[in-house]
Formats: sequence, C-alpha cells, structure tokens
Amino acid sequence: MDAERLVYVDNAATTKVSKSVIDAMMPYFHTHYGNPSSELYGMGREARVALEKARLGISEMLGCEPGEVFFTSGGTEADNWAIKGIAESAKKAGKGNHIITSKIEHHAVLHTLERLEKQGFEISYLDVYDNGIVRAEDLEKAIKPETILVTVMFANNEIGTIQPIKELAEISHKHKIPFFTDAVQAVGKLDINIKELGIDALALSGHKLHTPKGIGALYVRKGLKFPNLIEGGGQEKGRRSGTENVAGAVALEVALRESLGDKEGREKVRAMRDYLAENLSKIPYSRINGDMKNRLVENLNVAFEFIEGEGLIMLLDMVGICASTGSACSTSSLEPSHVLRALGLPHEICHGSLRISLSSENTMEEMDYIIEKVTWAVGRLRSMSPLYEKLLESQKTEQ
Amino acid sequence: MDAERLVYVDNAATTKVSKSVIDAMMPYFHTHYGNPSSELYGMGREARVALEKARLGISEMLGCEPGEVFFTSGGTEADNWAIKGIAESAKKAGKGNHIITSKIEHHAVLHTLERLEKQGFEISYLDVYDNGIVRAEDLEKAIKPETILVTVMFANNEIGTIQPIKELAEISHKHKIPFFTDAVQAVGKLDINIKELGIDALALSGHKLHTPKGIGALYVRKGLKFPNLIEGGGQEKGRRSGTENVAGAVALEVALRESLGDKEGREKVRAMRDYLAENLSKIPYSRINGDMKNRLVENLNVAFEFIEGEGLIMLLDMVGICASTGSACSTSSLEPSHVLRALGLPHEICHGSLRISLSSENTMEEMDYIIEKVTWAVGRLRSMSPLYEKLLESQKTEQ
Amino acid sequence: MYTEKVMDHFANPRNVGEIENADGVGEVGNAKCGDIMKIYLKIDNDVVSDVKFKTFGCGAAIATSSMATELIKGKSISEVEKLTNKAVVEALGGLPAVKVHCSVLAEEAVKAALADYYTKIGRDTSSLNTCDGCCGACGSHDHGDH
Amino acid sequence: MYTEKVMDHFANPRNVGEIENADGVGEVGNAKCGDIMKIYLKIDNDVVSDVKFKTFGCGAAIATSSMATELIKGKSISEVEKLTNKAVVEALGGLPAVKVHCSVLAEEAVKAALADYYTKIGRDTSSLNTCDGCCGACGSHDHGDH
Ligand SMILES: Cc1ncc(COP(=O)(O)O)c(C=O)c1O
Ligand SMILES: Cc1ncc(COP(=O)(O)O)c(C=O)c1O
Repeated sequence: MDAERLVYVDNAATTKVSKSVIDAMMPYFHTHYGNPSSELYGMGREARVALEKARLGISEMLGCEPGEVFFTSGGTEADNWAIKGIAESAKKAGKGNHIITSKIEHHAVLHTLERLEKQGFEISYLDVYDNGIVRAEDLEKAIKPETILVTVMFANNEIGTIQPIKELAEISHKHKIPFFTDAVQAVGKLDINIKELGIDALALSGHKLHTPKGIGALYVRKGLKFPNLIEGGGQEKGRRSGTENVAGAVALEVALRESLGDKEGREKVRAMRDYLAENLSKIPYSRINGDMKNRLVENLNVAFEFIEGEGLIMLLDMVGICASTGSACSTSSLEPSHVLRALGLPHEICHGSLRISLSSENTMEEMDYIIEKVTWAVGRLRSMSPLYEKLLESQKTEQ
Repeated sequence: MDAERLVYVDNAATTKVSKSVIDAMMPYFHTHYGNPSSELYGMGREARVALEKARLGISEMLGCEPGEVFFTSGGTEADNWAIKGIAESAKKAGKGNHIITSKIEHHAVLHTLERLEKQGFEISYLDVYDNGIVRAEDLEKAIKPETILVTVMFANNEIGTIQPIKELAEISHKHKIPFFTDAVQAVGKLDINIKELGIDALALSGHKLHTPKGIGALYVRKGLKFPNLIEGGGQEKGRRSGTENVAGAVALEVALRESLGDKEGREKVRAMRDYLAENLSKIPYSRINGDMKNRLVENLNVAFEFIEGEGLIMLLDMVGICASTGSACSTSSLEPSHVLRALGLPHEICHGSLRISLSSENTMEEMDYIIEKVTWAVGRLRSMSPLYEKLLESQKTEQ
Repeated sequence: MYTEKVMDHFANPRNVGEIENADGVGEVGNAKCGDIMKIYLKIDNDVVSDVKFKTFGCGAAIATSSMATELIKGKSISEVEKLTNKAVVEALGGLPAVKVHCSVLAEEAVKAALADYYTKIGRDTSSLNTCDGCCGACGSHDHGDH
Repeated sequence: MYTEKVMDHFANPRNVGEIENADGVGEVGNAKCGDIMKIYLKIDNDVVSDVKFKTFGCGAAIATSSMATELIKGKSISEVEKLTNKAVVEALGGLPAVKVHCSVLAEEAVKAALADYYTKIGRDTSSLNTCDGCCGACGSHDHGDH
C-alpha cells in the first residue's frame, strides 16, 4: 500500500477547487461581501458589478447574451428548472404532453422526467446503440404532434460520449419544439457556441470545472418563457430568486475561462487518456465502453470481465487512486448503470466497469501508476472470482 | 466625505464571511474536495463525514434530529420547497386549499404563495397591528376546515419583530395543520429549540450568519412527507438532489455555532442598538417602527418624516455607512415596504424609513458616527424637502 | 445603477432652495407616491433669471430636479416650454428604467411653475399641457420614451 | 460506509481459494445480479476442518464470504447449520442496509455447500432450507432483520 500517494481521477464526479478560483472568490467573502441587491451603497454595487461581470464573461464564452444566463445552485437545479418549466408552460398553454430524451441522461434529467410522467407526460427515450450516441434520424422519427420538449445531454458523464447537438437542435426547431441540453459535462471541455448550435436552454455546473460545489447556471434563449422553480425577492431578473451567490458566480467565470483557455492542458489530457486506454486494454477480457472518437478527452470507461467494480474501486482506494464505477454495488439500486445497459452490455460486464476522468493536473507518471495498480487489482479480484475460475477451467477442457 | 471609513450595518441583508468560517471551508476546497456520494474512496468519505458532521452539529443546535435537516442553496429555496411541497401534497391528498400566513413575510414566502394562489389556493394574511406582531387568537379565527398550512416567519427582516411561534404552532397542531416558519432572520440570533416549539418545518440561510451566499437548510419534522422541489441523483436522502455543497454545510455549522455561542456579542449588539435607538429618536419627527421588546437585538428601524429613504441611504453611502430602507424608491415596485404598510403607517412615513442591522463586529464608536451622520443626512434632506418647508411654515403661522 | 452625472447632481444639487416672491411656483407629485417637486422661477423679460427647487424624493428625483433647473436657468420661456423629460434624462447620462418617472416629474414641475407664472400674468397656459399628478400612479397620459 | 472489520476482511480476505476434492461445494447468486459466492468445505468427523471461498461481488460480498468462512472453520456441522446472516453482519460490526443481502448470500452459500455434502453422503437436507437465488432479486423468502 502506498498510503501517501493520492491520484485523483474522478473529475467527472467533482473537482478540486483551483487556487486561482479561490483567489478570485476570496474578496467576495471578506471585502466586497455586500448583497448585489443593495445597490444604493458601494459594497452592494461592487457585488452587483462582480456578478454582472461574471455573467457577461460566461455569456461571451458560451456565445449568448448576458441576459440569457441565470445563475443556479448547480446543474441539478438548472435541469429541474428548465424541464419542469418548459413542461409546465406547455401544459398551461394546452399544448402536448410528449417529451423526447435519451436513454443515457443524468438522473437530474431522468428523475425529473419520471416526476413529469406521473403528472401525465409521456416520455420517449432515444436509443444510443453500442457506441453511446443518439442518432438524429431517431429523433426525427420520435417526434409527434404532442412533442413539447427535446432534452438530450451534451456529453455523457459515465462514458464521455458527445451527442450530435446541432443536428438534434435543428430537427427540434424544424418542428418548433424547444431543445434543452444538460451540458454539465461538456461546458468548459468543448468549444460550445450556443447561438451557432441553436440551443434553447442549457444547464451547466461549476464543480465539474474546479469551482466549489453549489454554483451552476441555466442559459435560456431570449424569448423562451417558462415558470420559475424558485420564487422570491426577484433576483436574476425575477426568474431565480434568492440572494445571489456572488463568489460562486465569480468562481464560475474564472474556472470556465481557465478551462477553455487551456488548450495545452486538453491535449495533455487527451494524450494521457489515450495512453491509459491503450494500456488498460492490454488487460485480457477488458473492453472500452462508448465511442472513442466522439468522446470527451477526459473520459475513459473500461469494463473488466469476471470482476465487480466496487471491489476494484476499493482496492484502488487502498493505493490512493480515486476513480469510479457504474457497478450496481456502488449505488443503492442494485442495478448497474443505466448508461452501460443502454449500450446493450450484459449486466455482468456493466458490473466490472471502471470510469477514469482526468484533469490537466494529472500527470503521465500517474497514468503509469494507474495502469500498474489497475492491473494488480483486476488480477487480484479475478483470483478470487468463481467466474474467472470457470473460465480457466473451460479453457483447460478446451485444450 | 470620509471615503476611507466603512461602517457596515446592513447585516440583515447579508454579512461578511468570518475568518473562522473561511478557514473551516478551505480544506473542502483544496484537500477534501471529493464528492460525498463517492464513498468508495477516502476523499469521498472525508467529504461525507464532514457533511454529516455539519448536519449533526446543526441539528443539535436547533434541537432536532440530523435526519431532519436537509441542505439547500439558501433561505429562498427552503421557503419554496416547504410551501410548494406541503401545498402539493395536500392537493394530491384531496385536502383543502387554504393557507394562512402573515402580512409581513419575506417575498420568498409571499411570492411563493402568490404562485399557489394562481393555482387555486386561497391565502389569508394575518394582521400584525401597529407593533408588527401577529396575534395568536387571530390565527385561531382564521383557521378553516380547508386550512392545510400555517406559515408565519420567526423574526421579521425589516423591523426585527419576533412572532409568537410556540403559540402559533400549538394552535396549528390543535387543528392538525402543519406549521412552517421562515426563520432566516432568527436562526443563530435566538435560542431556538425546534422540538420544544413544535415546528414542523423551518427554513434557514447561512449568509445572514457570516457564511458565503448559497447555503441554507430546511428542517422537516420526521414523518412529514412532501414532494421534492429538485429531483436527481438522490442526495439528501433522496429529498434534495444535486452534488452537496460540502464547504457550505461546514460553513453553516461553524457560523451557527459561533453565532449562538457569542452571548457577549449579543449583549454588546443590544447595547449598541439601544444606544442608537435612543439617540436617533432625538431627531425630531422620527419614530421607531415595530415593537421594541419582542425584537431581534440586531435590528433598528426608524422613520424620519418629510424625507425619502433612498436619498438617505445614498448620503450615508457617501460617508461610508451601509444601511437600508423600506422606501419605494429602493425597489422597482414604486410601493413602499409591505412590512411598514402592514404596521398601518402612512406611505409618506414608510418612505422615510432607515433599517440598521448590526453584527457583533460593529463598535460603539461606529454608533456615534452613525448618529452624527444620520442626523446630518436627515437635516440635509429636510432642508431640500418641500414637505419640511410646509411644516416650518405652518409652525410659523401657528406662533 | 446611477450614472456619475446623477450621483453628482444628487450629492451636489444645483439651485436648491426657495425664491421669495417668485414669479412662478409649481409643485407636482404627492407624498404618498414618494416624490414631490417644487420649482420656483424668477422671470425677467421672458427669461428665467433665477430658479430654485425643493424636492422630497429619491436620489433620482433630486438629481432630475437639479438638472432641470440647470437646463432652464437663463433660458427664454419659449425654450423652457420645450423642456422634455428626455432632455433631462439625456443630460444626466441616463436613468434606470424605474426612475424615468422622476424625469417626467421634473418636466411637470417646471411646466407647473411656468403655468403659475402665465396664470399670474394672464397668459394662456394651454400650450403647457401640465399635470400635477403622481406620475408613477396616474397612468393617464403618455410622456413617451419611458 | 463500511466498518473497519468489513474493510479488513475485504483487504485481507481469509480463506480465499479452492479445495480440490472438497467434501461439499456450494455456489449461490448470479452474475447478472453482481454477486456469486462459492464455498468449498472439507469435513472431517462432522467438523469443518477446512473452508475456502471464491466470490464475484462487491466489497461487502467479499468481506461477508471471508467472515462466514471464519465463523464456520473448525465448527461442527450442527453449529454451521445454525449460521445466520445476522451473525455474519454482527461479526463484521454491521453492514449498510443495501449490503445486508450480501450476508444473506454468504449464509446461503455455506448452507448450499453443506447441502452438497449432505447429498453426497445421503443425509437429509431439509433442515437447511437452502436457496441458490439471486437474493437481492428473488424476494421469495424472508431472512429476517434485513
Ligand atoms: C426573512 C427572510 N426570508 C428569506 C430570505 C431569503 O434567504 P436567501 O437570501 O438565503 O435566499 C431572507 C433574506 O434574503 C429573509 O430575510
Ligand atoms: C451530466 C450531468 N448532469 C447533471 C449533473 C448534476 O450537477 P450538480 O451536481 O451540479 O447538481 C451532473 C453531475 O453531478 C452531471 O454529470
């Protein structure tokens, strides 16, 4: 055991707050701590200016107007707000009750849709085939006169696959249906120009980009109106009440700028990920889940047969590696990840999955360490596995 | 002008993040930054432990169970969740549609109720008389067979008056109606034992207690079930999804502990507030709004006749004093504060109101400075005021 | 939220005060609405030789009064007749939307003072189209652009 | 989430392996559910003289298998018959609620191995009340306390 060592490769779960982000937030904790609604005195105006500067910066980086960016407490709230809001306004307007999504959405979207289902909405789930990518023609086919919303995530959190957002938005618009995307895993990692893509609403979250947890945003295209999720003092142009998280907004802007600006870091991450993919694939009975081309450079998802992911993660933890799995055992549902199952993988393969999600802070040397330790851990679990025993026996018989 | 000087006395709007809170949060930004849901590795467990320790501490200080405390993004979200949730579950259960509240609630409550009103709920507003306090017997009278919720704030944000929560909760329970209280201004400032008071749900917010903006909590009595506001990954026992704001939760616990522990600070604040009240009352044609006994020690609200509050705040800003007003002009509604109007004050008096809300960081010397500068500013505005001119003329005529 | 010009006219309002035996006095707004403006005019040979104001109201109300008095001081009454709230807003470098009504009030106050003068000297006031209402509330006529 | 005991038995599982020509072998669970436990027993004079296990499953599955083998090693088969999942959970200092099914599986695996032994030697297995299901999924019988 190498208790001293710490290799964090679970950046799709959450990230370390970067030093520059902490530095940027700090003045809003102890100096310009005013309430942005208190515009009658300097300290309030300073907070307001910081908030609006952050909004402007974010909107510029995303290719939209500052007035189209609303801060939220995170990705989940943004997902809930957009989906429930659009559904509610369709209901009020006496429009249809049909929503189209994909099979691999985050629970923030899926569970929100399930809630709507109970209220009488009908949900269609687009297939993602074995590569984890939705097909535009399937959306075209799924659209009905009753369809009031298309919501497909930008990039998947487990397998990193990137969806054909532009085509999906175009098809939606052809049918005059608003297109929402949960871009929590994509923002900061891909070059996204909202206007060019024609997105109507988009959710993002800071803590995947090295801000503290508890800040996110919803982009809503100008003119797209839907009810608020949270009522009150009328902040965020009356659309999201609650005293604004000024430091969080500042953090989000800085983190997004750094993430988008670091092209070098992205190439480094890609190289590390590819190196890892190549070497982990050498472990027998392993397979990479999800398309390798249309995929976030940060993400690798490998399944190892005959073992179960929870044990793998626990062994890796013992040697200081923080990673995650889509195994059933890591959840309370006893069902393996819906994302891996959507790829058509049998349950037993889903159980043995390992997700590694990198950041530019990781090093090539860490990749070697991971390769060594994953190889060790998989071997160790297989040596305990009755399934592996069976495999070996069957091979003996065959010989 | 004394541009160097800064006297922040708008602590009911928001507060400076205290050094100890920053110190307590910091490790969760850059060392134990894991996702509390990632319990399979050490960094995730550390985050989980910190989160649950914070929850336990808060629950102990409030006199409830840790399992009854759910973290939110702030007071507004907590208000929305409790009120909409209780209303929705009553609707589903085919119960009544009547809600009782007070005339002086925060907009987070009032606007949420207005939204429900549009959905068919009927809202009764309890009077607060000229002292700003609800009468228990009025609640008794207002209750109908259709009443499904009583929501009365613990302490008011503008005038600091404290409501008879225990009696209100008792009456509600006698009629088997859940009692919710927006305690955003009360928590940390009053000794609150939820179980003794018999409250069913209670909202609080960190940034009024020297945490960063963007963290709050909702207490929900065990057994009281209502729909979620935010669905997703199943955090907070499945009741409030979204990656938990670990640093925020830690901050909330520390801030609450410090606030409740600082009895000395509270007495100092009371002395400063009383000194201020005595001296500002010496300004002719001034009056204190709201009961002086059942009132937060932090709060002072004075109205000065013949002037308008916005100008007063702006003049105070010029000499480095940060305070607030319930004047119409400080809002976009062109209506003066609904709280001051609920006291039965004529509009013209509401317009001239000044709210000072102290923290234990303030000093007696600052109080003298405030007295001097408020006296100056009121005098200056009156010298420009045609209303004051009229008064002086009428006095001349009388003599 | 306020421009530097607004802040300057609020912090250092020009022409505050009264004029004894003014030639025209106009007062508009009411205390309930939170704004009252009173304008005193001294007029010599159809020129505003002096102007003073008193205002009960917010920062914008004080700044617009101050700016309005500056705009008409030394001007002929035919020029004063043409004063618009828009001119006041522009001279201040803009006002937040919710404060535009203050500029309307300033225009009205000037016109009311002028009307008072016209009435005193027996001139027709119909060219002035005055109002003494509480502008945020009356909603009875449109002042354009706000 | 896991106790130190669980972590210890996961990190250093006791009695991993196979026994060639075991007297009893039991396998329960299935890969789809994510848990398979296989227990090998060596029985001498009605006493478990040796026991080994192989487990495909989560940390708790491995730890409960390990603990179950420890609990029965050297015990008489009549004692082994009385092994309960509760005893395994207690010996581990507790398990998270969602993991209690692993302890049930461990109990079942031991019983299945014993049943195999009984069948081989022609003894009645009805006292064992075995099952080879996927416990999280079957829902067909109650193991109490979980
Ligand atoms: C009484 C009261 N309720 C609710 C709120 C809203 O809290 P938050 O700003 O945390 O959303 C506030 C303060 O803004 C308040 O004073
Ligand atoms: C794709 C996706 N959507 C939504 C979320 C939820 O975001 P948050 O944790 O900020 O609520 C996450 C991460 O947790 C995610 O990966």
